[in-house]
Amino acid sequence: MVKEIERAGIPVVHMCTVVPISLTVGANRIVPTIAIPHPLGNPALTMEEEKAIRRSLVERALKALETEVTEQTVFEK
Amino acid sequence: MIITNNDWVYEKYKNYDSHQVIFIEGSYKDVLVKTRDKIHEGYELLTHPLSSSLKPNETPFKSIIISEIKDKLNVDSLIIIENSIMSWEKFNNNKLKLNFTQQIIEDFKLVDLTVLEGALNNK
Amino acid sequence: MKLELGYIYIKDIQFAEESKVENGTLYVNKEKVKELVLEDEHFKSVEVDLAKPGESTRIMPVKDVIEPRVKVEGPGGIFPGMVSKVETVGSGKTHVLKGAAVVTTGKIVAFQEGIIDMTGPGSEYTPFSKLNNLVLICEPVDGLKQHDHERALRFAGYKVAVYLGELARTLVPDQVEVFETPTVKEGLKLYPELPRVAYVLMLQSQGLMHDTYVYGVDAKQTLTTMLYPTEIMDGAIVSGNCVSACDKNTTYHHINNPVVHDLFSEHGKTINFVGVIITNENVYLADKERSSNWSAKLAEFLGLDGVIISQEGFGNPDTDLIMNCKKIEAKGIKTVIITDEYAGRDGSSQSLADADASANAVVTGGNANQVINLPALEKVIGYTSVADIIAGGFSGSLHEDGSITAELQVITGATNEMGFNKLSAR
Amino acid sequence: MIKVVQYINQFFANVGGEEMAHIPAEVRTEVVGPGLAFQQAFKGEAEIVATIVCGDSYFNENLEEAKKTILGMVKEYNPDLFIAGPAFNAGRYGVACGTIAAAVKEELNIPVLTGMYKENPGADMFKNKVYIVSTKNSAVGMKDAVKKMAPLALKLAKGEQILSSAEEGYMPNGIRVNFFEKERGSRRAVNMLLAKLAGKEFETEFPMPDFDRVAPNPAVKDITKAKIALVTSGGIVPKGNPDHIESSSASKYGKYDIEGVTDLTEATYETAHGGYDPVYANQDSDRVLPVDVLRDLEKEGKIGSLHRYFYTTVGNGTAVKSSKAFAAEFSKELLADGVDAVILTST
Repeated sequence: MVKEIERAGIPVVHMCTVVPISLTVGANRIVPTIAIPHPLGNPALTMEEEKAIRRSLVERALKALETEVTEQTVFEK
Repeated sequence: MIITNNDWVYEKYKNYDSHQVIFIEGSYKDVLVKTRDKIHEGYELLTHPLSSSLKPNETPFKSIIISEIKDKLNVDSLIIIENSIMSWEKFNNNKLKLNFTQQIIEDFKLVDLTVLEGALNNK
Repeated sequence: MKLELGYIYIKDIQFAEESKVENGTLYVNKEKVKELVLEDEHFKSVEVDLAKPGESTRIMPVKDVIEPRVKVEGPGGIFPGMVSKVETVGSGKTHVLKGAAVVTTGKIVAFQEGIIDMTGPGSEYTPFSKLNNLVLICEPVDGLKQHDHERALRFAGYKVAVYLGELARTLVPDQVEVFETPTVKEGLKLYPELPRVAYVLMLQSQGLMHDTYVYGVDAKQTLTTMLYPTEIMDGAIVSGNCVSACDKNTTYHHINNPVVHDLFSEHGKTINFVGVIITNENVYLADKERSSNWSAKLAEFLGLDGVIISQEGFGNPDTDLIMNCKKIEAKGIKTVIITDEYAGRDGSSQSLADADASANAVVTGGNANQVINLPALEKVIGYTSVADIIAGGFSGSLHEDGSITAELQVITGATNEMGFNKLSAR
Repeated sequence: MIKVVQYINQFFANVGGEEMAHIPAEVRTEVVGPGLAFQQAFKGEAEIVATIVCGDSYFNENLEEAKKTILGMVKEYNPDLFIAGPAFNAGRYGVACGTIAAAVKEELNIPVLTGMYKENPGADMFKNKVYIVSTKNSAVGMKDAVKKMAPLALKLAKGEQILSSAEEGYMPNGIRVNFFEKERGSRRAVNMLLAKLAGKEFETEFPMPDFDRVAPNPAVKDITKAKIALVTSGGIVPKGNPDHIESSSASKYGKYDIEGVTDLTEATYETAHGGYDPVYANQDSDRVLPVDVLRDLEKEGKIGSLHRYFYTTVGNGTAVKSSKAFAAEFSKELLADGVDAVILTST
């Protein structure tokens, strides 16, 4: 799916838990997330803490979109 | 940990200290789904969830071994379980009518049990 | 290691007072064969029947097919570790009753498949319709456990095949073929320019009815290892696998391994055929990892340029196949894999349970889900009740007139993954 | 006699090259261009009753109208078979052939056949929808193309069984069909290995699922001006799953308006995905689709805007096949809606 969006000419960042699968399906900008049933959350935390984490991950995704890449790149930080 | 819908396996291993046994009152698919959720929690798959040569729409029974303890998500386990569920769905799209005699049911339980025993004895 | 195979061509099979081979006809003393089988106390009775090419005959459920051979010169005997001593075989001379086979049938478990039609559309899909078959229908004693039944039936087949093979001992072969594998050192000297090629033979090894034996050892307890190709021709590998009729490797397939033969035909010309790496297909994922690691390691160690990998069965062995392929390719060694497909009855589903981009050279034995109509035949050898069970659920249906609509997977050897057949799919 | 209608472009109708690519569709009742060769190859079994000629630019720039007009023209002749092209390596012509052939098949229920070079973009787009014969890359291969297309065309028109792609010469269309090769599998494996070792071309009998790569697009210049769209394979849908998206192997994707939505709550959204434990996503769907955070960022001017619609599928990480087609479709919409970048979330 990520490949088709990229193929259409739209820059895309893939936020996903399982980076190796993301690499296999051909994502170029990858942001690793928390866990499969809740990639952008963590039920162990309070709602505020959770949202803060979510925000930092989304900001990392935006940064990835602003970054020129030439090959598959994982944005760990 | 053994996840199974085969009561023969459950009866045989339920009192072993070395293995926890989760009995699923349900189908092969239910065993796969339970295994998948466990893998998502961080358990590692130890035996392959697909039978060999017995197609998923033939045998109604399945026992799968996963790790006793959880760690971080095991990607190989995840890929294998997802492929296995897809494969199960593919075969069940073919929708064959099944009318098992007691003998066939017992033979399927036996084969599942012996494959599992073979795997455990080989450890 | 050098082996001379002497073929005695069998064009007919008949019952007679005396077992012998004369003018291409295999004469069999039925009583002698029965006696041999009944030596095993696990059987209470046995029927022996014949099935020849073109006859209106259906055999089912087939457990194994075995070619009669005899060791004429050189160490050991046929089926070492099983019915002969554990001597390393594969050298000297072996005689073959080409065109004949022993077929064992039996209802070890209630859901067994395996049909050989000697005529009609089904016969085009199985290589065994072209053979003169001696069929054993063995009745176990009451209450015999499936494990013991399987083993007894397996040995009945070997014993009868060896008995028939013995008839060829003093005959003059119609044709002789020589197969020779040099040592690693000699091979490098003889063929310095030729690419070094080996064959990675995957063996089914999962448990009851899904087993293979190498010199008598259950393959699931083996580590990946090497054989000279000619060892296989003397029966070093035998089948204890009775499920999945279409893509199991019978003992006949092993002993006549087509990849071994076709690699030999190029040996010394376009390639240097170094040997056979045998590796198992176990249930434990750690075993799969270890075995495929070892295949790749041996391939590297042998300094190979290319390998052909053949599979047995479907389902979790797809994972072994892809692991072998991926790991060997990662060593810079080129691979071709042989498999078959389960693409659904309409051919539109994903064929394999695993995949990898490095598997870019695939030979397929066809789609085992394709539906075929098998007309009623005049005679059924074996257990007719099995037709009801095949019909009852798994793969097809039995019609009132005795005809069967079924998926190709019920036919013995139909989509063989050693590449025994011409069937393919696109 | 089998009645055939053929579709060709301005070039093959001898109207002209690129300078005439603007001409709208017209019908000729005489046999034109490649039709002559086809007519001959049909050996009296079939007859081309009409040829539709259309400029490549016209077709592609006036897609809906052109399709409608041409379908009308075809219908009028009520043929037993529709042939488009062959288009060889002409990209727009190939896409036109595929488009119109697929439309005739679907809407008029008439058997269709087209032909083109394997790298023609129309091939990938339509080979799973209509039979496309693989041709050479230029019109020099016309004779060869006709030789392959004519017999298959007749079979299609007569409703005969179509054999495997390898036997009939059409491009593999994802439907696996058995057939007997000339050599046994082991020999084919040896031949394939010899070719692979020698670095020669070889053809796998079973192509692995798509592992191709797409080069990354340039970065977004100014994210504070960019319109960002959210897409998820995590199956987030409005509560109650109004479109009844299936939990796995879904036959459709969802497109949902989030105008004015600032937070996904337990009462308003949930997951339709059957591939993971849904408890957490059902409690708070922002855990899969971060609408709340993006609204904040939008308000703060950290992004230009959040696109009005989000798209959702239930794809597993590894199930690429069906989601591929969905994504190809909605990506066109995203592009048309002026979306600058996509955040795709997966579980």
